[in-house]
Amino acid sequence: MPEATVVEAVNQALTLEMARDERVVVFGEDVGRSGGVFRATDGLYGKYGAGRVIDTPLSEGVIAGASIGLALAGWVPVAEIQFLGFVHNGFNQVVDQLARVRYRSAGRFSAQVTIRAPYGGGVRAPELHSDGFEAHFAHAPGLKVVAPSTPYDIKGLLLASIRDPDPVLFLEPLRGYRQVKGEVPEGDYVVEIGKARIAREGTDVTLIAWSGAVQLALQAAEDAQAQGISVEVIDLRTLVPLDAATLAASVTKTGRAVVLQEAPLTAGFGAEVVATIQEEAFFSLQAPIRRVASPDVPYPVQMLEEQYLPNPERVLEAIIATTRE
Amino acid sequence: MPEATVVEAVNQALTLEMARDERVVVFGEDVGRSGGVFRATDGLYGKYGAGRVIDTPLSEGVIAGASIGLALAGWVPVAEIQFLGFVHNGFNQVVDQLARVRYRSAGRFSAQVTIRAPYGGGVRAPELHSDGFEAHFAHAPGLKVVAPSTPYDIKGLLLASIRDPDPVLFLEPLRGYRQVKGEVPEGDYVVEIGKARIAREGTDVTLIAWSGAVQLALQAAEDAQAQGISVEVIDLRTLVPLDAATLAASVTKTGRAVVLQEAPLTAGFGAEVVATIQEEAFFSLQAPIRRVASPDVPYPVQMLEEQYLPNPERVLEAIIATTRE
Amino acid sequence: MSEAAPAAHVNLDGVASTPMPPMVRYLDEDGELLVEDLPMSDAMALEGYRVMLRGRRFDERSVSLQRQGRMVTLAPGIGQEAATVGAAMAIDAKTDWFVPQYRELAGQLWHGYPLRLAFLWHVGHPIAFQVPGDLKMLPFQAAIAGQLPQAAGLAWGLKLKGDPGVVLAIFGDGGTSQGDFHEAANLAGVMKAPIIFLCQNNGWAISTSISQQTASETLAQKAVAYGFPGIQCDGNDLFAVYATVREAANRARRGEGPTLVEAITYRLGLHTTADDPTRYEPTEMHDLWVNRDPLRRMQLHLIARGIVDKAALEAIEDEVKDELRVAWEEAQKEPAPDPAYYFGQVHADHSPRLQRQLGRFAARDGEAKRRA
Amino acid sequence: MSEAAPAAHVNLDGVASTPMPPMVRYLDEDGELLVEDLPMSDAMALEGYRVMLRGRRFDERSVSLQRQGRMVTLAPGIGQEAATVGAAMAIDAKTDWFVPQYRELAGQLWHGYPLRLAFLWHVGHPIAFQVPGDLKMLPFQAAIAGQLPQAAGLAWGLKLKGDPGVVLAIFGDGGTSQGDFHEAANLAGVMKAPIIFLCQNNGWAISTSISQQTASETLAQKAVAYGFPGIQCDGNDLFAVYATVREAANRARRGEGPTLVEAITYRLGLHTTADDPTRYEPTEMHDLWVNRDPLRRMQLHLIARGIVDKAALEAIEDEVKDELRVAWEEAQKEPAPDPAYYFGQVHADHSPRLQRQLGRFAARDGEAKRRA
Ligand SMILES: Cc1ncc(C[n+]2csc(CCOP(=O)(O)OP(=O)(O)O)c2C)c(N)n1
Ligand SMILES: Cc1ncc(C[n+]2csc(CCOP(=O)(O)OP(=O)(O)O)c2C)c(N)n1
Ligand SMILES: [Mg+2]
Ligand SMILES: [Mg+2]
Repeated sequence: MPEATVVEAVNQALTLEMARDERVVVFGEDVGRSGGVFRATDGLYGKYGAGRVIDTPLSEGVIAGASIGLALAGWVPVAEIQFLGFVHNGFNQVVDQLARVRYRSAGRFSAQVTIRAPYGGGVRAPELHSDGFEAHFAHAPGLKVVAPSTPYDIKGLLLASIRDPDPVLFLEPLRGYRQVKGEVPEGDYVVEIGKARIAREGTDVTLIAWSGAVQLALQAAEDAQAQGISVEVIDLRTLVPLDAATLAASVTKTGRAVVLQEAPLTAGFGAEVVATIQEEAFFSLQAPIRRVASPDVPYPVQMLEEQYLPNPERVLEAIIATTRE
Repeated sequence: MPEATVVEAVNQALTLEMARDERVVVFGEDVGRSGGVFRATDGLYGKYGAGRVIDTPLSEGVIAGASIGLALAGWVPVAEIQFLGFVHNGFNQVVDQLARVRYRSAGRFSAQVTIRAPYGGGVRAPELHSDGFEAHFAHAPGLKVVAPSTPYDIKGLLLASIRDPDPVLFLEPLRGYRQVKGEVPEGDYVVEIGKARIAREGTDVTLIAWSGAVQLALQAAEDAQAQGISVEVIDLRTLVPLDAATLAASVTKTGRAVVLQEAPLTAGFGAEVVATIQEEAFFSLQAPIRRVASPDVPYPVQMLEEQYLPNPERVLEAIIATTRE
Repeated sequence: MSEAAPAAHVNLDGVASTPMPPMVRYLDEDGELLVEDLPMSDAMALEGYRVMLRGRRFDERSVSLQRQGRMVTLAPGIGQEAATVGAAMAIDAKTDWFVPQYRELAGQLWHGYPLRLAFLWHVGHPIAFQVPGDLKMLPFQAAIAGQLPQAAGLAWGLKLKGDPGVVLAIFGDGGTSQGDFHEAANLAGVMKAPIIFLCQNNGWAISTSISQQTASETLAQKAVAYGFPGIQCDGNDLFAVYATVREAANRARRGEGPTLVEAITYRLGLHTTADDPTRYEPTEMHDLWVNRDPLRRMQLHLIARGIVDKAALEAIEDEVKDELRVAWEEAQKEPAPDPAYYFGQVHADHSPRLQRQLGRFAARDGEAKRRA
Repeated sequence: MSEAAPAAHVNLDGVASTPMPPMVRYLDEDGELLVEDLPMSDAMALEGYRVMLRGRRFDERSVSLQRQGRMVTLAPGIGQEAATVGAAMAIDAKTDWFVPQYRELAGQLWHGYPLRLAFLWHVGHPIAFQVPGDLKMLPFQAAIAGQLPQAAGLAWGLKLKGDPGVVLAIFGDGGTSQGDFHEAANLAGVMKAPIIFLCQNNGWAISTSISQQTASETLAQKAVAYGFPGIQCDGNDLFAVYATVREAANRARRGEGPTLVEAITYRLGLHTTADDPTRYEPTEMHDLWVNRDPLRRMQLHLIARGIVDKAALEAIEDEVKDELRVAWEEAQKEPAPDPAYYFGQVHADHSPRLQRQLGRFAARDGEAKRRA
């Protein structure tokens, strides 16, 4: 199978779906002629033209909001937000409008909309470009939140997201954009939304991560193995709806869990993962579920990134600690 | 001691602090001559004049954003957002700007700002007016989130919030605005931010709630007592920073916990409470911590409110279930 | 860089404003024609009047039912019927979309929204938001200006499709202060989207007066910021609103892009039934506008021109009263909403967690089928 | 309701635009004076030139260091030095505030921001955001237009205090599309806040051209929406920018409220060091603007007027080179940031949880003291 990076996988999915479904329109800041600041939409403008690959004014609110109207008009909008943090500028449009089209209209209307946004730290981006805000969108009923880590899943889940009849926030790991490579089938395939993936099997501790942090989790699992601890790594792939069954099955087996989250600790999505696991598998748990996260401070500028983000040592520490309890 | 409703307690705190500290300015939509749609600022315009009690244009973004500038100019801004849900229109200004003034400037600047917002369901308000969005703000480092339930705490914590050198989102329970009465000292006093309150002592189950849901929790505790279950009710009062010590002490004693949250379940603030409790008191826990919340759908229009919101029966059910595990 | 001005000193005189076309008016305050040619037939004028009346009486009825505790907090459109009905009349319900805020019911009735559902809206029934059939209308919008980005997107989408439809998006004076208004208007300008931004300037955003809302001399001139025309019309003059919006719709259909129409009107009633205007509204101001009541103006006009007589007006009153009675009766027959059904509308498919949550509500027999 | 227009039909001609004052210019492209009287002394002009050069050479140096992997992604202001320095010169650093976006470094240098910190900004050191001493300047702002609501609030707050200060808030053409711009400008208009909204129209928002950004003919005319004046000036002409902003500052100080100044300029360099303009920028356009380089124009002017000769210009180059060398050396001496200190700046007081989290980072001796 041919290999691709994450951003190439995104590009493949978009290219394929625009060919397959003429209703798909791609728009956002700088997605057109320039192909997006990360080149995720590279080549689309040339292939599908200015009518379907459209640069918008610099306004996340109207990108999100207009996507609803485009959907109502019969299009299948795939909007790019340049960096997830900037969706905050259109938070009301995403949470109070886009996510509620079907619900507000009691089913009369729906919004088959995908909002793609790269996010996450570790790439020495300026302030506000790296923040891990997924939790804000996980608490927005009506919105699905997909956050895969591998090129394979990126392509398959992006295709599934675009075809999903309801709005999906599709999070792409900035850190993996050009670094993470993997096998990606050339043709059409979908990965089901709402299903986690066992990224590595193990028996002693379940380690849960998503998006850019999965690589880190695998690294930590490797380190733990060297110390004789067998770690099962779960790549959530979808945050909402959360695959509670896979979590429960794994923790029932291991009895221990560590949740890894890049975002600041408090009220991050990791809390939901913890709450769900202890609801579903409490009597298997032999130790408190630990969270490894960034401290409760905003994402710092570049020189402090490394200290800020969870690192393999901290994850390993938590893994070891949980096995000692 | 004289009695007051929640909204009267708010008004007392504002009146008192405007007299005590000439730097305090109150502004927002309709807070001036009309005294606010809930009359929380009633009388202030007459007492302190158009220079310190100011109607703004209809824009939550600039209300939140301008509060930073006012603080930099030496004022102590107390902004009113008419309903919490509408802060989403200025979410970027709250989360990415207001919350980060001190951090971004590495301590050079700070924003002694209070944003007051009524919120929560059960008052038959139109769509979007009742949503419980506290979790979005709990995951915004730099911001404190205060959500008291009683008139006494409202006044004492509002005074503490206005005097806090950093931004505070001060949530007022819509449901309790005119219904919940309680003793409120006339003069100046503060309640410390970051400290939960044991609203009712008990030995079998710890029931955690905040804001408008505390009344419901007390009701359920009463019902449980009738069934021979002794419930300790914790009123969080502050969500961020969370009083983990009080939670841990109670659960260490009871061994069981139920978290009550008005918002939809997934990724609500209840998840953080669960995660924290199991981190702090895992080995005392005899059963999974249960969450009682609204379903994962947006707040409905009025005729469905009752079915949507947690009710005493559901809380009681959870209490009973947890004691049986 | 514009090459026009080779050199100049700073001159800021008079550039805070902009020359505007005169406000469009056809009728004076007593319904006298100010211009010769009318923009619509007498039959249409009469029909417009009827729908204005329907809106007025509906609002009055609703406020009274609300006072009896039988309705939720509601926002009557009393005094603004010419603005919303005139606008609705100027578009084509078969091709064009009506995107409301929450104070446009009279216009929505013209566009095809049924009275029965309007009553159900005010009792807080979710079915009112399920715009019926294939009526081209979005649901009521509680968030000020929240509907505008989607309206702009819809218009843009229609244009991209080659669809002949245009979008009529309505909002209030307060709405112009929101970023959503700005971003939507700017996008629509860039995309030359077929949309009419109709701002009902009713003088107030709750208690906030227009001069506290913006320093802009008119709201219409805000269009200058987006490169499309803005124009004021007398919002209490059915003909003026109709003519203005029709011209805007024609422009849109010709591919000339958006227009901002500022309809100058006044909220004669309460902001909502929870409001107390005596706290902020000068009585003289209220009285002034009572005299400009669009319904009265239209009555005087129709009578003066001999289109109806008093008896005919009475008959229309009776017919409207009857319609309202029937609609309210029908509305009351609507079963209480089934939570399993309505909560289930959050997604097309239900995750296991959602299924479990909805399991609490035993789905009522037939509800799903009835609604589908 | 305006009483002026008793009756009118719909006339939408020409109302999408507005008559604007001519663009302010003093110098032609080769530095020739187009008007007689200069707005500043020769000494000041020379000093302005020096700071423009400092900004230019700093940016060039930074791009080169970035290419060597020694700096983070950065956004040079090459080509825009007249706009930012001219504006900074027109306000008073003792009383007035400078609120930047991220492409105004040259102007910030004039206002008092040290070169050493500028270098530290580009190596990603948080100390660069700790605006030093009591310099009246906000930190760099990564969110487009995010600084504008706070700038408006600051100006409003100064006015409420009776403080003589005015606020210079800078942003780009792309920034005009954000709701934050709209809401801030509208508030400032209503409050008659002493603020200058300086929009650097540099033709591009990354790859998005101005015609894709807005259908508005000029950005200056957007001020019409807020009831205050807007004016264009040649942003590559130090005198023009200075004179325009000075007049705006005078208005502000006189209590006449905000002004929107559109400085027409051009980004001669990259959007950021991660950008590849060849993907979107027509070469002719670039070449056109190379000829309008504000630095070259100023050099030609200074020489033509006999204020400096070539040798003097060389000397200034050398001085600036030296300053840069010293500043970069000093910057490199800055110790790596202490996480315990900088993370701790999130709140004045630390909750037990935060304390525990920060406990991971052993506080470095003296860091807190040194920075306090
Ligand atoms: C975004 C948002 N902020 C605040 C409110 C609360 N609110 C409801 S109506 C209203 C005033 C609206 O004024 P305007 O736009 O002029 O419309 P009108 O009510 O006069 O028709 C306000 C502030 C809201 N619904 N939405
Ligand atoms: C709110 C927001 N959205 C998107 C971005 C990503 N971004 C960074 S710079 C830029 C273009 C800005 O253009 P302009 O305002 O004209 O300023 P310039 O870079 O030309 O100086 C964009 C889209 C951002 N920083 N902030
Ligand atoms: Mg209004
Ligand atoms: Mg630009």
